[in-house]
Amino acid sequence: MNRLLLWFNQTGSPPNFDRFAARWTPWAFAVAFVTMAVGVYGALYSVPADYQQGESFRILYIHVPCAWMSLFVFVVMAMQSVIALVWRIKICELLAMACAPVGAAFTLITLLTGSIWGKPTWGTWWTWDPRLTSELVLLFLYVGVMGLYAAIEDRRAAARAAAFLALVGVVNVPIVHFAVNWWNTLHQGSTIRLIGPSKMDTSMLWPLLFTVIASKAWFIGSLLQRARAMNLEQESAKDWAREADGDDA
Amino acid sequence: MSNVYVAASFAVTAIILGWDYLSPQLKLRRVRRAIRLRARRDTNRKS
Amino acid sequence: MSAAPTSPPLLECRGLCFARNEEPVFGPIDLRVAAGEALLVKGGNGAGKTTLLRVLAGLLTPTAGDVQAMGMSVDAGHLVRGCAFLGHLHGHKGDLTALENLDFSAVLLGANRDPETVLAEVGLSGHEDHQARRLSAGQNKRLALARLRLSPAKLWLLDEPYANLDLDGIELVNRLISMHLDEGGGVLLTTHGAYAAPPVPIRTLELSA
Amino acid sequence: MSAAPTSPPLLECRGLCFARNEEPVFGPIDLRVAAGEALLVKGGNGAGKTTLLRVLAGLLTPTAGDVQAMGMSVDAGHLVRGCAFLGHLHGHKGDLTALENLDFSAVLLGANRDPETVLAEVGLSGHEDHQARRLSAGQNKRLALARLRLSPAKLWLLDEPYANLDLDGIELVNRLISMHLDEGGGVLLTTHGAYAAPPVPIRTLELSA
Amino acid sequence: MNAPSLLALAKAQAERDLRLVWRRRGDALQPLMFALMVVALFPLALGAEPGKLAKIAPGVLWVAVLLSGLLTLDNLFRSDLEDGSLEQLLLSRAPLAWLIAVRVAVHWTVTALPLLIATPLLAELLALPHDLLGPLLASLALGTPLLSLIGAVVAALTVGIRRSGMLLAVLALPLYVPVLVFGAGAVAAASQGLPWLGAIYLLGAGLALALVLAPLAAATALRIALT
Amino acid sequence: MNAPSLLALAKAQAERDLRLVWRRRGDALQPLMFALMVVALFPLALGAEPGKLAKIAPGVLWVAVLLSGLLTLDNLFRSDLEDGSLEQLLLSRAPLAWLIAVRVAVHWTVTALPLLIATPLLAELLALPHDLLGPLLASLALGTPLLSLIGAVVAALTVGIRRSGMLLAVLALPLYVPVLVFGAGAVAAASQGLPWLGAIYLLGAGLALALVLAPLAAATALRIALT
Ligand code: HEM
Ligand SMILES: Nc1ncnc2c1ncn2[C@@H]1O[C@H](COP(=O)(O)OP(=O)(O)OP(=O)(O)O)[C@@H](O)[C@H]1O
Ligand SMILES: Nc1ncnc2c1ncn2[C@@H]1O[C@H](COP(=O)(O)OP(=O)(O)OP(=O)(O)O)[C@@H](O)[C@H]1O
Ligand SMILES: [Mg+2]
Ligand SMILES: [Mg+2]
Repeated sequence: MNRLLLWFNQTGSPPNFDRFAARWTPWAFAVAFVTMAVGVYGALYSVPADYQQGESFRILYIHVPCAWMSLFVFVVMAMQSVIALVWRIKICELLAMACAPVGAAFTLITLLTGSIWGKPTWGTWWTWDPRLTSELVLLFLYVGVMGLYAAIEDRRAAARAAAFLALVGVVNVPIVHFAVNWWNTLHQGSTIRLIGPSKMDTSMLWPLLFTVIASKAWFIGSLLQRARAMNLEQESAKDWAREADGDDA
Repeated sequence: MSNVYVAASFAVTAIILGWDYLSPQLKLRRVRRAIRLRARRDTNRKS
Repeated sequence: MSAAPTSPPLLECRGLCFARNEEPVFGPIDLRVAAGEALLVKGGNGAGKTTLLRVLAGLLTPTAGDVQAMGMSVDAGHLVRGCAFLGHLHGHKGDLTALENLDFSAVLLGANRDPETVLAEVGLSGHEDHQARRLSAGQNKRLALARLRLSPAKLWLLDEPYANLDLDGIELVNRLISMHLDEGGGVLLTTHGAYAAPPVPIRTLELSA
Repeated sequence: MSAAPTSPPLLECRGLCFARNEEPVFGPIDLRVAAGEALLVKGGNGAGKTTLLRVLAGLLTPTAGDVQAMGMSVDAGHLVRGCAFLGHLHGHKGDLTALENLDFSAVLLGANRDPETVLAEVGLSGHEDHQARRLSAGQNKRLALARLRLSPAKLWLLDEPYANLDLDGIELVNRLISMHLDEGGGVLLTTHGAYAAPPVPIRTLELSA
Repeated sequence: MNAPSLLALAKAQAERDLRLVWRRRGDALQPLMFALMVVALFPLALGAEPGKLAKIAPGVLWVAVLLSGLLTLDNLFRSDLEDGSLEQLLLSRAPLAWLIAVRVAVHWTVTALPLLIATPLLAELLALPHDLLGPLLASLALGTPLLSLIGAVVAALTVGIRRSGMLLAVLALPLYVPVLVFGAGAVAAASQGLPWLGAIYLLGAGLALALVLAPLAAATALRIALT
Repeated sequence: MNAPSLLALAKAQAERDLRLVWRRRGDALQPLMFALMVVALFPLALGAEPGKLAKIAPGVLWVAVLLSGLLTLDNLFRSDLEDGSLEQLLLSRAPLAWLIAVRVAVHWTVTALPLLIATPLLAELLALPHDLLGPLLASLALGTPLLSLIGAVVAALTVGIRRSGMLLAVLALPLYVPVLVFGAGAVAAASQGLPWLGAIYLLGAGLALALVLAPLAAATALRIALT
């Protein structure tokens, strides 16, 4: 265990992380942009309109991946938080905190595209149904984590306090996910499976596959980028930061 | 007509992701400038 | 003094550094307080005395180095539980009377002295039933000193115990410290060096801004 | 000193008494501070120095007697507007930087000195851009002293100006007071007498608890 | 002892207050978040039926705005008291009422204006009929500054009391009632197709009056509270 | 260094906290006053029609209780932080979670219990049908301690932040939502003649869980916030 920790601390040391992030961020975004382009093309032009919902069903191709990400990112944040709290690894604190704004962005997209989609299909922008409500609560939780992190002066203490909140808040994730099963709601139940038999036709499924990959790659890119900026800001007095800055400035 | 909804949601997504992409880059640039200014001040003080 | 020189140190730290958001506040410090010893930390305004004391108590996490207090290592999760700490804040409720405050501290600390006599010792007799909020700056300080006297702790961490006290009060602090050392306790105290130092054999640590 | 002895007193009071809920805090006091004069109020902890100062500034209403400041009488509705007051609280915002705090004070007080030079005078150069909250106890005190220097007020009311300051800081307070007296101002200051008194011709008032 | 001009004073004070807000810009969003959450709590507590919600929407929105304003009120003078700035202000030669007016203006801009801007969104969440948005916005635009001004007087009165958050609420609410009655009343009238401009005019008149009187009253209250 | 017994500690802590409340007994009434006023504001904002009021009564009551609890939360640890008592507590040998549990119990007794007792009165003001009073009281009796316990964790986490009142609200409300949904849901179900005990059982289970976990979590949060 101890050796593992040591290894983690070494490869995860601030200068190493900076190099790592600088190296991989462009790749992650490259993958994201390409798959997104393909996926969006498929969604907008290649797939035929749905016989029930018409054109508006194309919103699915962004709504669903972003909705999945909104939950996934919170889980990642909670896992990083555990590591940050138990082993006090600095990079994990940064990564956990960098998750919050990305996750909040995905949650916001889910909420907005969902309500835009709701207007033509349900006839209203918003209702207080369990899934929508719990997703809104998820946004509040993200905002809360960001707010707490911003409100505390000492960066490391702030990260630990906010990580604790993320841990407490993670109970909301299963609520969002299972809301459609536990209560009867307006919102669609689980219909889509990327692996195995799905209730959706495969010919309509493939753009979704691309946008799902795109959202994952985007998350990685954005996470690295944010964590790198935070890392550099906190270490700005150190020598390596000056040298690293000299390299590409 | 429902194209409006599709366009709106794609636009919203583009805006939010654009913010998500740009804001850390702006922050990185700001941090870099601060580091450089500080380094310059330090060298000035030493010399 | 009365303690055997072989007793384990009450407080020991090696290579202790502290930085606030990457700005170093004090450099690597080694110090040791054994039973029967007092250590005086001296330094001008902003030298980092308060910060050092909070790090030693575990209320701030050091950037490097380690602290051992009463045989246990101190870090963020592990405060120096069972030490007596006197900070810039008094640590008693303004709405309770002097005696009520001490009564609570007595239970919390597991004291074996009587609050009322201790109050008299620090020169607050007659003020037992006054709310702490109504005491003057110096009287409040004396109330905090009474808590020290009450505490069964071996290790005392005192931040500027002399501030706000008149000549009589300074005398009182010195008396308390001597008694504590005689009973085999250890004291670490800070002062900015403008006046007063305890009249006991003492070692000094200089901090500079 | 430089002021003519016939100038009207900056502060004068006769038969001043103050009681809190019928408990007298200080007896009838007569005092006078003329231009170029300093008056040192001495007293142990709880003697009533802080209380006296607040009564003189109009922040507390006396039970008997009257106060005249700069030719106007002071009572509950009429504070001594235009005096410079240094209390136990610093009076600047922790969230603003040292310089921002002084800049605001400069406008508020109608100062005719430059905040930045004054900051340097009190030994805070290099801390201009630090938030006041991040300054240590002594540095905060120095910032409050800077405001005094900025103020065009003739009359200074200072409550324990020496507290929390190191030797250097005490020196600074004394220098500020001498300069102010030379410019024809008047100063009333309190201390519990444990140390330090200004090195100027001074009259003393003893308060006893 | 050259007294600074009123304009220079106002500028310095506004700059200082805005800077303080900026330093804690996280806090500035919080009244908005609070109102959003109160608005969200109601459908959750009532069970959501659009028809039922729409009926209570104007009332809930007004109450949410009022409460969120109420909760920020305590900050108006308290932090200045705690660090001694208020003493310094009282003992300076600057006209107190004028400084208070500036401060209330900044406070309203920072806490109420964002709420006003977000009102259409909040209204949508409560399914407020669209033709009521106009009256709602008008009543809030006139009502919130009035609330801030009245609140300032009460905040000044209670500033000497520690942890007065609740007491402040208890004292301010009775004074807020008329504003609420006319404000929410205007919207309610509009929803029933009745003339609603009368209530708005009344609010306007009240605002004009308060603009002149409230800063003076608050200055007096501050002096009373602190001496 | 004889460690004091848990019981003696609990007694001393409870006595101290109750005494502090007693010294400011005016403050202790304020949550009640606040809830009363929120309840009173609604008829004013909505225009009083008994039928309309009765329908929203359970929701309004729950929201009023929840908000008034929220507003007293900040005091739970803050005043102890400001005068340094909290440092002393952390540095003593006494078990922190246990002291926190005692403190939350006192806090609930002082702020929520009077509300619970006044609920029949408030319900009457909102014309709540009498047969709903039982479910309402049951849901509040189980829900309010749950709210206090959850709130304690958040209050501990934010205690290091000055003027965190609003931030506290923003952090706590999302965690309060499930309690509100089940609590108000039970009453709503009862009003439609549906079975409502299920929600009550869930609240009870949540309370049992929180009774064990929340003090520990709050103690951890306090240590995180203060070191
Ligand atoms: C504001 C409104 C909406 C919100 C907040 C929202 C939220 C969500 C969330 C959180 C998920 C992911 C659930 C999970 O992974 O467990 C999801 C999935 C989904 N949503 Fe929405 N949604 C909204 C509106 C809509 C609308 C209007 C439709 C279409 C009629 C829709 C269709 C879907 C579909 C098909 C899925 C995938 C379900 C699956 O997992 O198979 N959503 N939504
Ligand atoms: N919360 C804080 N955040 C950032 N910097 C701080 C903070 N508190 C203190 N400092 C800085 O750390 C340095 C040491 O402060 P500290 O309070 O330890 O000094 P001190 O030796 O106790 O001085 P004094 O005698 O004036 O009390 C100072 O330069 C101060 O500006
Ligand atoms: N707010 C108050 N209410 C009631 N009594 C008070 C209050 N403040 C101070 N006192 C009492 O008045 C007396 C004088 O207090 P004061 O603060 O003026 O003393 P001081 O001379 O400034 O002492 P120190 O040197 O300790 O600051 C004290 O005995 C104190 O107990
Ligand atoms: Mg200090
Ligand atoms: Mg005093």
